[in-house]
Amino acid sequence: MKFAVIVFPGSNCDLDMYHAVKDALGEEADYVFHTETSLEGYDSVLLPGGFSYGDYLRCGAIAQFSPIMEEVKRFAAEGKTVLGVCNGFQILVEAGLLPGVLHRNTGLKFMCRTVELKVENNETRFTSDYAAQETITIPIAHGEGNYYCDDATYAMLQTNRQIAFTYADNPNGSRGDIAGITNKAGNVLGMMPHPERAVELLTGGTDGLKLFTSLVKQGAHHVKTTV
Amino acid sequence: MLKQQSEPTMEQIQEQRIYATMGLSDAEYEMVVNLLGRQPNYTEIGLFSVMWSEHCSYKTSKPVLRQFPTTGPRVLQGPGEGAGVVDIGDNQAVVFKIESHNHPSAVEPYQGAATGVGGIIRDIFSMGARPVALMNSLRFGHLGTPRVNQLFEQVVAGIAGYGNCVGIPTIGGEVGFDHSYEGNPLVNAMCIGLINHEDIQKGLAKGAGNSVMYVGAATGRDGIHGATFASEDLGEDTEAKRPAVQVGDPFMEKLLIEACLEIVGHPALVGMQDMGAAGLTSSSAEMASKAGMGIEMHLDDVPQRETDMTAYEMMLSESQERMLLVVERGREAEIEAIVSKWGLHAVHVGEVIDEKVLRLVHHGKIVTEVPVDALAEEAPVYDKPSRVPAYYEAFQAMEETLPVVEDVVETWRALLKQPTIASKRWVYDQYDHMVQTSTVVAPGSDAAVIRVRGTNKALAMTTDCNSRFVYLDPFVGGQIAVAEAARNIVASGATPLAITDCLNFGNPDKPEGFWQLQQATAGMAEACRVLETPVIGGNVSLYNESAGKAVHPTPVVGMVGLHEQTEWITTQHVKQAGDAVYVLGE
Amino acid sequence: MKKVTVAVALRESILDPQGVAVKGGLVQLGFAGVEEVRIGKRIELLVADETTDTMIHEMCQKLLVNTVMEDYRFDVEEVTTV
Amino acid sequence: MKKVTVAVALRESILDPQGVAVKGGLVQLGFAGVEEVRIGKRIELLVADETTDTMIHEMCQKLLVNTVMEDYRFDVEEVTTV
Ligand SMILES: Nc1ncnc2c1ncn2[C@@H]1O[C@H](COP(=O)(O)OP(=O)(O)O)[C@@H](O)[C@H]1O
Repeated sequence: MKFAVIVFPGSNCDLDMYHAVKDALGEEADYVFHTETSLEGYDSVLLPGGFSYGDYLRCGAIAQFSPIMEEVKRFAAEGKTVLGVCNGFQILVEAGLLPGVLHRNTGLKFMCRTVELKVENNETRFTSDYAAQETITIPIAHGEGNYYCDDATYAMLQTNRQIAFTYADNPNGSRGDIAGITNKAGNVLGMMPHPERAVELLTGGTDGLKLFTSLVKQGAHHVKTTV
Repeated sequence: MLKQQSEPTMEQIQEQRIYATMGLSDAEYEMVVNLLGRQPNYTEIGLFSVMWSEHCSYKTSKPVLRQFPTTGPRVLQGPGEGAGVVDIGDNQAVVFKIESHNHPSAVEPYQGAATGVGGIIRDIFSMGARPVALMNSLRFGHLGTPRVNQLFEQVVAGIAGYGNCVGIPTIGGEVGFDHSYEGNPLVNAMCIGLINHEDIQKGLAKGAGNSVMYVGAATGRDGIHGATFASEDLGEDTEAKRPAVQVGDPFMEKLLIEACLEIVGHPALVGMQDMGAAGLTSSSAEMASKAGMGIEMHLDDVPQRETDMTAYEMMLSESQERMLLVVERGREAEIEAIVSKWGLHAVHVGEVIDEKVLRLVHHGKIVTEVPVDALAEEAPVYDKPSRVPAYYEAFQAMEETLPVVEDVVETWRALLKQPTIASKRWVYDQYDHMVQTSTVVAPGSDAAVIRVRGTNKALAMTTDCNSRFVYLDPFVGGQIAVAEAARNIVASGATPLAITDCLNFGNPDKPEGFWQLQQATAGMAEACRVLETPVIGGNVSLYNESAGKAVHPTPVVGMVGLHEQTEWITTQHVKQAGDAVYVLGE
Repeated sequence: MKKVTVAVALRESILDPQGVAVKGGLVQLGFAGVEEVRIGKRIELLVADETTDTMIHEMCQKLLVNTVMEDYRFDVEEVTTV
Repeated sequence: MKKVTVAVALRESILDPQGVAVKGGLVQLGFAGVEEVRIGKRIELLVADETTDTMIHEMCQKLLVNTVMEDYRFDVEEVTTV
């Protein structure tokens, strides 16, 4: 399976994503620059963390207008998988591919630590290798990861089972302890925690690996059924 | 129409001793006159004042720095370039350096700390190395007053804000609290990079006719010392007080890192240096002087953020996130193509010339012409008088006593409550210490460890200095600083390689202060020789005083060690009940 | 030239943790009469004379403001170029 | 009650990296007529009627504004409590 790791000006977890896919997962990956306009030949798109355009104004606000984002929208509309982590999540939200918004942590500080997540829905294309309600340990590193949406949206997220991960101990004030959500179709996932930082025993555990293995399995399945 | 600039004339500079407001002595002014064979104009005397400042010339500290061992079988680059370089095998090397940003942080703690981080990162990637880790060493007065609390919070936030945004993990450091830092906090930042041997850059302006190119943020009036402008003698120039605060732009820095590292190894690149203290002046003069060449610069072409900037202002600006490149003539477009991919521009601002002078052209006129060696090499060096302080003699005369501990548990608790000893989690929680996914030992252990991706090696790093020891006995305290760093490295399972140091001291013009500097560095030098950890670079920050009182002498040691195998990495944490505890040593 | 000043504020219904912290800070400083603090952005734009209000609304809605959580208002002033 | 609106702006000659990035974003979006963008803060305070202008200045200088880098201005409006 071939992954595209999008590089925006200011992305800084692009390398981590790339190595997670290449080294830990053993799949193919390319860096795709924000000025590109085609995702031809890729099976899945990864929007990495970092500080696109410095995260000045609002996180992800400027990056949503990069030329590649039009193509990411088209790619998602085709039903292919798109994963946005941290800044990638913020970009997906700003671009309207996922509902809601991410604002300042209630503690007002950037926080970098390892937290426990609950897999709320293991029937998504990103979580199928996890057990239902499995508790996993994944690093977070953000200053604006406080997920907010209005009541109607929150009800919709619940009804459609779009909440993929929640925090066991809410670190940032997110509504409903939300750590990660999918779109209604289930092919776009945004999450603040960094699964790509948890794919090796030496550097932070391996609890993030199953997200990527789920993607690969589902991706293979998806490709077969659509041929 | 050009605004009439009201700069003092050559005569006024001499008669009104305007050089003195810039920090030059009468004798130094005479030296400049002799070197030039004439009176310097305003821009020229400005260039000398910054290049001959302690910060750039080490005129006071050179004699003490000579004590340090600087070579060793693994040292590829000792002091003198942006940062030192140490071989770690497999054609790879580690590049590191520490630097202070004490005074800017006292004025504006967030931006001061942030720009300190930005500056040290540029020192690393201007060598051609990929920055892979950041460390820091901080000192404040005792927590509890609004001012100290705010300094502490804002400095930490500034370090976090910059490091997190550029995507370099901040993986360790130290924080100490003591009255002596009340009015003068210390903010030292260290950056560590990785490089392949063939990529090591030297900041050399070689080859007459080659292009001098400017990359990065536009130049503003930031960082020009307000004091030189404040003088009423300057006449009708009523422009509002010029702010000295530099604002960091980590996003720009991230783009610069990627652009510059992509240029490294490009055959058209001749040399590269960051514009640090004294910005355009030091980068151009040093690159030319080291190469035995000169540079002619066209100031009208320098990207400017503000209008009507004078030559003096442009040359002395300390705007952040700027790099100076020397590029083979005729191949500028190749470099511009890479730089513009990252949304930046490489702007032609001058040429390398055969005459060993720095020549500045502004509005079609030569406004400055000074020998580059005079600026970069020929600053005076002083042997300052030194005297044993009375406090030290008093301490030496005291009987040694051992404190009596009545209640071990209570004493233990009281000690753990001391902010200097307590957990620093509040600090390092704010630093992204995992980005780049190579952090093996995160903050919280003795030394931090990152693996060298693609190999089975790892690097351990630590910053240490117990300034109370240094105050009580500078020689022994200096030794202890190096030894503590070495113990932290060894405890992580690594072999110490080398150190970088930041000498934070008070006013060296006071003989007692200079004595502290001499003694501490002598102690450090001896420890470095014994432990075979040469000094490959560092920084000197003197005049750390407030209300006439100096901070404790604080020679911070940043040490890096090598794990040949990641299996050897150990952490300080207790692992399981029942494990035996041993004490090694005396 | 026109100078556009955009005031961006968090929607009433959204908690403003920074405002809460600043209020706490002011009260601690002895300003007991402070009831509420809300922190927003003030964006100043210098734009060409041709820029219409519709265009400014577009700038706001597309980039300057996240309408999921923020409201905005703007003023326009003519300025003479120096 | 009084509503105080404080406008905080970076001093003219201080670099505003946010403004530069936002300007770039607007131009990229096709708003070529944007010359300059500066980003500041807009702080709204609800304060007791007794609050004097001197007190507001004090709040600004002590906490709300970083006077090393920023300038400020404020307006006061009477509001009736609900
Ligand atoms: N300014 C700082 N930045 C990052 N990490 C820090 C800082 N200060 C302390 N730490 C981390 O906190 C841990 C404990 O620090 P410290 O109390 O100084 O312990 P020690 O005396 O064992 O060095 C260390 O891992 C250190 O790297």
